[in-house]
Amino acid sequence: MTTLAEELNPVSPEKLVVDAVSKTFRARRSAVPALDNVSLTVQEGEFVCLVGPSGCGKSTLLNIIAGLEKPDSGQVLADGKAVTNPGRERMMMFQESALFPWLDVINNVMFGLKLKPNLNHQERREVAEYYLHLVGLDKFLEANVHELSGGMKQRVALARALAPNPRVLLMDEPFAALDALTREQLYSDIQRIWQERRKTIIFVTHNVREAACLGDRVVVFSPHPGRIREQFSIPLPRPRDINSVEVAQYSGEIVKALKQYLPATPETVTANS
Amino acid sequence: MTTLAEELNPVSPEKLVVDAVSKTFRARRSAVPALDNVSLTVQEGEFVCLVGPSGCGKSTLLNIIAGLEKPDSGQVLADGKAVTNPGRERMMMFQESALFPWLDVINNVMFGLKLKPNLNHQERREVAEYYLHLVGLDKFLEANVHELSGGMKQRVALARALAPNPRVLLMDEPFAALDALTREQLYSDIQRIWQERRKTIIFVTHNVREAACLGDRVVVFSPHPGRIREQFSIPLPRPRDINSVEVAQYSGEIVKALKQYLPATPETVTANS
Amino acid sequence: EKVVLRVGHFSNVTHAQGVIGHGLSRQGKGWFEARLGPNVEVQWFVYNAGPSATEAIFAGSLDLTYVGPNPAINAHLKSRGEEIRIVAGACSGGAALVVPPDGRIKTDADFRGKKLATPQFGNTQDVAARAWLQSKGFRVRMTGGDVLVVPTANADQLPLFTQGSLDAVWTVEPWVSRLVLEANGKVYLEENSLWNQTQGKYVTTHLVSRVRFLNQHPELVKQWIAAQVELTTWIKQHPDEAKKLFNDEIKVETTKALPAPTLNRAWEHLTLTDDPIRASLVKSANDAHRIGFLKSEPDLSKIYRLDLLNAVLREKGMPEVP
Amino acid sequence: MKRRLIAALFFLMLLGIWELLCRAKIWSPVMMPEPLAVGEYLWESLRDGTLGQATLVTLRRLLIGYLAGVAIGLPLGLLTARFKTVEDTLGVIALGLQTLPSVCWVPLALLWFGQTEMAMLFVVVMGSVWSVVIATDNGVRTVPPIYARAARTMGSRGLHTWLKVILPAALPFIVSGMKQGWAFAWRSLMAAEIFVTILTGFGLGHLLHYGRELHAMDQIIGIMLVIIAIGLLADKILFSPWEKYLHRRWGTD
Amino acid sequence: MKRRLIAALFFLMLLGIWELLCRAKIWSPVMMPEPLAVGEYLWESLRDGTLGQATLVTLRRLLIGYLAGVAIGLPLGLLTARFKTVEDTLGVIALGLQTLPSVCWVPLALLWFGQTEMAMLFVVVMGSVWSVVIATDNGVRTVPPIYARAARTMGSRGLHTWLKVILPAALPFIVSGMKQGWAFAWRSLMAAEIFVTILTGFGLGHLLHYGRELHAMDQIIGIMLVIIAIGLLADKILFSPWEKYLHRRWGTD
Ligand SMILES: Nc1ncnc2c1ncn2[C@@H]1O[C@H](COP(=O)(O)OP(=O)(O)OP(=O)(O)O)[C@@H](O)[C@H]1O
Ligand SMILES: Nc1ncnc2c1ncn2[C@@H]1O[C@H](COP(=O)(O)OP(=O)(O)OP(=O)(O)O)[C@@H](O)[C@H]1O
Ligand SMILES: [Mg+2]
Ligand SMILES: [Mg+2]
Repeated sequence: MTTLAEELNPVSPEKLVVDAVSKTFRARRSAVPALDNVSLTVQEGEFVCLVGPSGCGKSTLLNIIAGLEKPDSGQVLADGKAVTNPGRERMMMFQESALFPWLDVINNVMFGLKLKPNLNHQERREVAEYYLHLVGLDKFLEANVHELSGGMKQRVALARALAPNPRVLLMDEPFAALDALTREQLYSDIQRIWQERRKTIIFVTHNVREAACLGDRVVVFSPHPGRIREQFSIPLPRPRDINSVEVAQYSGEIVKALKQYLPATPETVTANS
Repeated sequence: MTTLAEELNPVSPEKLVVDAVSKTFRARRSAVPALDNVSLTVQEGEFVCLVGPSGCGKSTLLNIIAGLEKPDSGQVLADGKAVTNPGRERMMMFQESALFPWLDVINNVMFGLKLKPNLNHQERREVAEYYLHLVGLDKFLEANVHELSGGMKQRVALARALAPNPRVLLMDEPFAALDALTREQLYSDIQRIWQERRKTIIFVTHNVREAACLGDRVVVFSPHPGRIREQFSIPLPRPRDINSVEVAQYSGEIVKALKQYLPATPETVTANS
Repeated sequence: EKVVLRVGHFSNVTHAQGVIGHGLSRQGKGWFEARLGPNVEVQWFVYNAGPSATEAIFAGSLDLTYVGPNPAINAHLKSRGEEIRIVAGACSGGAALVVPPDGRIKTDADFRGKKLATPQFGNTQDVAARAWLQSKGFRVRMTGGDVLVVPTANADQLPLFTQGSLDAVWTVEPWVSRLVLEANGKVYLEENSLWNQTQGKYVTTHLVSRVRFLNQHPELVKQWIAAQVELTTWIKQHPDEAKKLFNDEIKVETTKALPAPTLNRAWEHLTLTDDPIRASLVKSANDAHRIGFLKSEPDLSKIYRLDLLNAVLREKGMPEVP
Repeated sequence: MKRRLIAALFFLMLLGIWELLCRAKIWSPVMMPEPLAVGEYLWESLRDGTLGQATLVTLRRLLIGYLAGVAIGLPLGLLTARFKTVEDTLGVIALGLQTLPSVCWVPLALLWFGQTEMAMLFVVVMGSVWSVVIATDNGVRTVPPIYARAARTMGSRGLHTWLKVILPAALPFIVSGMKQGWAFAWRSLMAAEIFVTILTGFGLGHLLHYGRELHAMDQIIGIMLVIIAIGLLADKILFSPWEKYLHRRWGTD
Repeated sequence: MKRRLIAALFFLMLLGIWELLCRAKIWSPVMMPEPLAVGEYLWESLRDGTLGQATLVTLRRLLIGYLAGVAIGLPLGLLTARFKTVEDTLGVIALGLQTLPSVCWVPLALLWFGQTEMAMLFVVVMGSVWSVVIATDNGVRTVPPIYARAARTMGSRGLHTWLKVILPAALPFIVSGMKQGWAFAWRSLMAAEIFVTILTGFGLGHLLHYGRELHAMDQIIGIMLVIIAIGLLADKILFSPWEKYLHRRWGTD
């Protein structure tokens, strides 16, 4: 049996390998090649950001890593084992919060915990409260989802994703629908939590500045079909400020690279929106 | 009979006088003093911005000027005549677009025109098309409201407000719900249109940078009860860029003044959100 | 100017004068029309239950109708004596209590806890059945009691009786005959055995008139009564022709003629009469009051207007009615 | 394509089993007619005009009563939304009568109007009017006040505002109320026709009733099929276009 | 306070005028009873137990039939939403039968089950089940797929997803479908009771019918009032709490 202490402790090293994954969506008449022979290795505890214009297959790749979709060819290895199904070790966060409106905040966070064996109700509640505290929402345990602001919703979603203590966090544009101010607060929150809980994070975004601010590494995609084009290391110290000159410099570099691959549609990726 | 040419031409000089207006909202138990002895004079063709924290009575003042509400004491003079009812000479634009979802774009713009006598259907349509062209929406005459983005909606609302050729445009935080990029485009649009069509504009906002960028004059309100505290002239040349250093300097000054009047709640007004 | 006379009846043997009159009108050989003259147009309406007919009288959409005694009493009392008058009789007898052949009911005591069907809530047989049950010492309420009286449409009674869902049926011709002939029912009690004070006669059908119409056109009503008296006599003299006329019209109205044995048996158990048999009506009303259908002591002082009938009978040299 | 095929196959099989059960006398003909008998009945009654006439009678009653109901309900709903006094009086009555199954009006209607067309119309009106009143009231109340204010600044006043702003803005609610009113009116008319003989014409309900009286199962099932068809058609013809229009305009769904 | 007063005054006046019109013989007592007579009838029939018993009989029929309808409809709705084949077959049947006024089942029910409790239950079930099927199906289809995906990443599978995610997410639709089913069931039960004698017990509909047979206007109006009261109460007791809960949770309205 896992004890409460174990449950809240950091976990053993591990890494993700995406190995020559391809995926084409076939409709009645058309076939959209979403990913073409994509390979990527993520180290234990690494914070990797994927940027690229709309439709370049970022979400598709994340879904495949999560096990929500199957690749046409290639495979994803987590800890050396092939991923075939979604699992608690790899939690996903979506652009819309996907919180369950029929549950209050704490029960949303406890949803995943209830599916974890070896924990009694009291322990589950404690874990949930711990993570809600981590995201700064101690006061809203019993609130209804619709009573929360957009930023608070994504905080709850983050707590819900963290609660089952996954090794990998897959985040699909989690902050895209928020306003600039709220977003900035969440940048520092996510950096703080990442440092405290040592997760491996794959973070998808449109926003290059965001990627440069958060990632250890930024992976640039190009569309039709989705391919990895370039990778940038961002060796800046943390916590980083999105408005800092250093971040702006890196993001400038990345934007330059991006523009190479998409001469036609410059407005889809913006350096700072 | 007004001809189409006259309809689209600039109008004779005119000004607005707000004379010692007070207004208190009385509910069953409580009484909220919204405006206390507010006086303000606006020149023909002037662009005046009202800034102040939430609840300082900006919307109330605008409603009174529009004739949608009655002051408890004092009066509003338009062209020397007392305002008692809403009228086509003073058009209002709201934060939410207030477009009618049961009409398409062009019919929304024509709604006000249909209430104007002395125009036949063909002329009305031409006027509506002219203004939709002015805001850059020629391609969306027959679109449904829900098919437009937030920025496009406010453009249509602007065209609708301009179409009956009012002398005064009252704008109540028209861009507050938009994202930064869209907002910036609209700043230049509104400046261009203001210069082309020579309207008198009263523009309410939370955003001091926005006020400094748009206004000839910025009027600072303080709440409980709503009072005018200070006025700033912004003698910068147009078109102005919201990211320019000069605008930033003026807005810094205004923020400083604002902070004097509201020590307790600094987050309600931001220099740049 | 033509006067329109709207007349109602049921598709039932107990309304033989109405059915045959309607049939003759349909064939263009109008019995009543011939006797009312060219200025009168007769419109026939077919009802399937007393209340619908009296409703039509209330609503002013019907002038004369053949109807059973209790709906007439009810309508008279509920309208405080202002809407309808009985102007003649039409039919007597024909009601009986029928039980299944399986012998589940042998004596009066066997009715306890059983289901007894009547054609309609508060109609003549319903009142008679409840009154009889009470006289046998059973406690009977409107919707419960020692014996459950279930008002069930005649058409439903037959299948339910055949299935054995009903333990007894108190109904009227031709249904008594159908129960006996088609479902092997046994007549437990002929209702005329209960009417000693009127020599076994009791009213089954009346002719009823709307008060306002009666006041406007008394002469017309009198002519109608005269025609009916002649028709009654004719029917009695020509039973076979009458039965054929009757059955032809029934076939038109209900799409199905009565089988000959049923019609014959039913015909024998009925007496067509122009006498409204006042004494039996009074007793029915008192029974209805005793059982609780009528809240107050029934006041029937104004329900009859028999001077027209008696005038007709006088003119024809027939005995007048009380 | 493949889905359609499977569905068609399923329904054919259903018919087959039904016919078989009847043929094998497992289902007695007084309990269930053969499918062929139903078809025959429908064909016969179509040919001799019974069916067509009954359908016409029923539809005329329904349409007239329903249109009257909507014509009465709409202004009443606007009144309850506009005036507090009307809301407190008529609105309360509407709420109560809305929960009253309109078939309960049948006995009263018969007493008041006799077995006439008016009685039927009354029942249909009572079935539809309250749903329309309540939906209109509700719709008008949910109209964002900003629409009316925007219209006022553009010079709209009084009746113009009601007709050109409030009413169209409340339309989605009104249409769904009208749909409910239709469903209730249709149901109560059927109930009334099945159980009450109306001297001025036989409707579909009467045919259904006579089917029972004659134990003609083919007629019962046949008429039920016709009633289903009419219900589906009414939906397609009366409400689908409106709803599609609203969805397209409002962008709901 | 003032509004209540005006409303109360209005209703008192209404009663007063009604009483006056009756007293002055402008309204005949066969067309409209005096209000006092209605009160008297209600009091009398309450005292002698007729009213109480009839209410019980009706409510028992309604509740049992309705619960059966929901219990059958819910899983069927889930099935039609889950399996294309069920959608193409059962779903089509549900759509058709939903438009069929359930009172049309009365003749069939009487032939199949006789004048028994089963016939009434059958009609009530037919009244409620299709609304529930369609609302459930519709509700499940509108559940944003992201809920199910989020649940899957948290380890939810199969039945757990259906019970803990799909069903609660579809609840607002299901409840409104249940409400519609209730309205239809209530209406068809009343229709059936008014027009058909059931050998196993007299319900409110029967009392209404007997009121007509006896021309007892006080009874007719009295029973109608009782039916309205029950309708309002049912709404308050059965659905209001659910709807309030949903509004609070979902933040709708
Ligand atoms: N379920 C699906 N069926 C068919 N095509 C799909 C499906 N999901 C995605 N696609 C297509 O695959 C391509 C990649 O989609 P994906 O959602 O992964 O892009 P993305 O990079 O996440 O874009 P965005 O930034 O807009 O979210 C797109 O062209 C999209 O249209
Ligand atoms: N209709 C009303 N009834 C009662 N109080 C009102 C009403 N409208 C406004 N108030 C109150 O009057 C005060 C001024 O309101 P107003 O809307 O004019 O402020 P504002 O400056 O526009 O604020 P914001 O920036 O939030 O729009 C507030 O305290 C508000 O609560
Ligand atoms: Mg995506
Ligand atoms: Mg405001």
